[in-house]
Amino acid sequence: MKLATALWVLLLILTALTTQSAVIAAGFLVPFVLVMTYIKGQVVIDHFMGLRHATSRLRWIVPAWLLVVVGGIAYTFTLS
Amino acid sequence: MKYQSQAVAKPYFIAAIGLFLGQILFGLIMGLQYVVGDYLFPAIPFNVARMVHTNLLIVWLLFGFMGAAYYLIPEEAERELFSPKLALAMFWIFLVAGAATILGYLLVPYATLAEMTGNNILATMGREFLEQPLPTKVGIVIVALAMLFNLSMTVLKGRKTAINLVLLLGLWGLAIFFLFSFYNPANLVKDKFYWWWVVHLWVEGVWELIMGAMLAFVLIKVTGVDREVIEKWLYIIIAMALISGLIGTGHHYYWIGTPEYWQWWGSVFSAMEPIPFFMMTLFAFNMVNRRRREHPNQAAVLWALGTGVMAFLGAGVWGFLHTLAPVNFYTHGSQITAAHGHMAFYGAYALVVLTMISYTMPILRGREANSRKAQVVEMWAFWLMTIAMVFITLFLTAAGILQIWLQRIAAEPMGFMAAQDQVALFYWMREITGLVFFTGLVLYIVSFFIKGEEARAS
Amino acid sequence: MSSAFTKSAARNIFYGGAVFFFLLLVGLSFDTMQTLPKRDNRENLSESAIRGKHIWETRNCIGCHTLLGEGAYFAPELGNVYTRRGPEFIKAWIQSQPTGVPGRRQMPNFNLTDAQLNDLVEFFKYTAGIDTAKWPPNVEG
Amino acid sequence: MNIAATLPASHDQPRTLPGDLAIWFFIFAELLVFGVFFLAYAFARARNVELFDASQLQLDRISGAINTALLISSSYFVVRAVDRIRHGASHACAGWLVAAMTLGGAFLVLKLTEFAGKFAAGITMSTNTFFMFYIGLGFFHFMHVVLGMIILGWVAHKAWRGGYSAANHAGVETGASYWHMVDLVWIVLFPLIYVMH
Repeated sequence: MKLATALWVLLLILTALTTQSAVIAAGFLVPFVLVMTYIKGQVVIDHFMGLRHATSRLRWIVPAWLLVVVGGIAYTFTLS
Repeated sequence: MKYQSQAVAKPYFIAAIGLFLGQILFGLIMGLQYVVGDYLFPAIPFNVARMVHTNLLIVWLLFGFMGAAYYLIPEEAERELFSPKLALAMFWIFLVAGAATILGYLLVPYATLAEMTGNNILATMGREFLEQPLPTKVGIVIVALAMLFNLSMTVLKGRKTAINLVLLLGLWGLAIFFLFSFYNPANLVKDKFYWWWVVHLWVEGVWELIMGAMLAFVLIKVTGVDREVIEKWLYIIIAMALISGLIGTGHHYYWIGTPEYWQWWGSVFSAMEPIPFFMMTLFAFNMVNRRRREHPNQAAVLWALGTGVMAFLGAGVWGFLHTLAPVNFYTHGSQITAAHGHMAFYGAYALVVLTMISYTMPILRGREANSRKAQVVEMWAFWLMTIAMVFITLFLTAAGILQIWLQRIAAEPMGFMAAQDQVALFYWMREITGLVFFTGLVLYIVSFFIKGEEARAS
Repeated sequence: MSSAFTKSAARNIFYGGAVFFFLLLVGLSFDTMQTLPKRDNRENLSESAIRGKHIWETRNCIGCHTLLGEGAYFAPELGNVYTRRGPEFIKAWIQSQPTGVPGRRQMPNFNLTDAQLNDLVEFFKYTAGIDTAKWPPNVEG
Repeated sequence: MNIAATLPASHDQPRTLPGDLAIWFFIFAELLVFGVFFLAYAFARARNVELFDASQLQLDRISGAINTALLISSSYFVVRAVDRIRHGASHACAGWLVAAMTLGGAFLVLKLTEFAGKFAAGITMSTNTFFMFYIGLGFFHFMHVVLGMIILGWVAHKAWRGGYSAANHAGVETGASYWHMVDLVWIVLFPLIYVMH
């Protein structure tokens, strides 16, 4: 549970960073926030949902979902 | 047949097949009117033929559902039907009401029929698929409620399985959502909005529960796979059907005056609607592959697998083709819709009723399965009808694409009738394929009269 | 170790999911009803147009035509027919049916009175004023 | 706390997906819907950047951030609850679940305040495409929080009455998995709609 607690604190810090990042330089904002989001999502998937230790053949779906969504969002921000 | 009262299913199934034949005959008339415009005019104008065609479809499917329920529920509940007499009485009421309605369409001008049947008291007629006169609509409600009372009492006093609960829930939903057919506001947008609460919430909602339950029942019987396995997959599949299908109603709310956010909601959710159908296909094949016995009725197995595949193609794939709002902007109200409608109704609902009939009819007639000879003919009927339906769908799709191009996309858009003339070739091909379908149906009926030694489990 | 997959969990998901998404549908429908006054042209739904809708229904026009894309696909779209043809053409057309041209699609003559024709045209006028998110793609429907 | 308790139980025995497989079908379907909506938002935004950026300025980012913290914390509490039941501590499990639900309730209150402000300003789903997503997706997620709380409440009730044990607690994991999904979706939704521009 120490790990979970540490990760919880980490998630809160990353959230604060995400929120504050809105005031930092515009060009840097999107990649920074997306990386934060990806890390947060992966932490929740691996350690909170517990998929890191799952043995099912279906366990790749959730991380793949996160990758596709974050990747897709990143792509659309290169369009404009 | 385990319980005597299951026998009430038989007249329902016979009526269903008879009305099915009528539906196809009127379909052929309409198909010909598409290319020979004045065929049978003014005796049977197109709108009358279409009304008969679609209403017969609905009524025979309802007969099929009811018959299936009267067979399935006692067997699952492990007790006799609450009241076989009530079920039989409802059969005759429904048959007479249905026949009178069809005769009314054919013999009396629709406006006169409306006046005669009290449409001025409560105007409900003249809307697609809900053309029935007020007394018929009330009759449908009464028949449905009597049936639900009968079946619910049976289940309440008997064993409650996933299959009979899901079937019962589907039938209750069918009756409840039909009540929206009595609501016909003058405001056209509201009229259309709630009209879909009957039509969509039937075919992409509660009917899928009925279909799932019937398919699961037949699969348990013909494969011998553990009920526990089949029932939990049934729950997951129908859960997916409702998750995608309920908000999927939005794919009808793109262009009828409803807010534009439906374009997003409808597109996202209806894009998921193929998933439950795909799962159903996998489910059917999986269960057959895991079968613990070779059931002597191989025709029923074929119909069941056919239901899975054709429902996925017709409802899933052909639905998805034009469900996204940017695509639907061009395809809405074209022959593409007709293509999808044909294969979806055949694949999902006609086939599941025929599956049920194929499995139960031999038992109702006192044997586990028909003779090999009869089954071979029945399978031929399956293939003829199914392949014909695939081609009808393909030709209508081709007609639709060409129609859309000429009428809606081309730099110099053509008028409706001019575009129709350009696609006439596809309509001819559709009509010829329709004759093949009809041949298949005749063969199907013939198969009931072929005797021979009863097939045994191998 | 095989994955836990129980019928009771599957059942709960079915019932829960069905109720959840039905409530969502009700919620969206509620919002739709709030928004409709801005889109459904109800201010032009005159007594005459209401009578026209009744005529539209009791002649089973939907059995051949589409209205806002819904109906049969045997005859032209009529949701925008008021824009496409105008009132006089519509009336003259209805009165001149059937054309009787051999082999062509035929429309019955419904023997409508002048007042009924006016009501029907009023209904088409009201329909053409509904905000359909720019559908159909062009005036041909 | 003994040594076994400090290690995740999963190290002892290989496990399949936590909880009942049935909930995972539901989770996958929900993720698919949310995923498609997120991408739809992103592509719609790319085609209308000015409108989205201007509309986004009307959102209360701090409220969104607090809500993120609330959901993350409640997710963490649920992890604690699962850990407790693995040791057979039913009442502690129920306690952590109630704590998680309390934070979920706070999320709902804050979200409602946010929506009330928007509605008072006359903003609806039909205002523009940005607000269609903000209100529609927000409300959709809101309903998921409500459903998640119902599930957690049910699990907590059963746990309190001793319905689960160290050996048999799949029900807790099932509820927990759903709640983490609700959290995961919000973790993407918050930066996407409130922050990135």
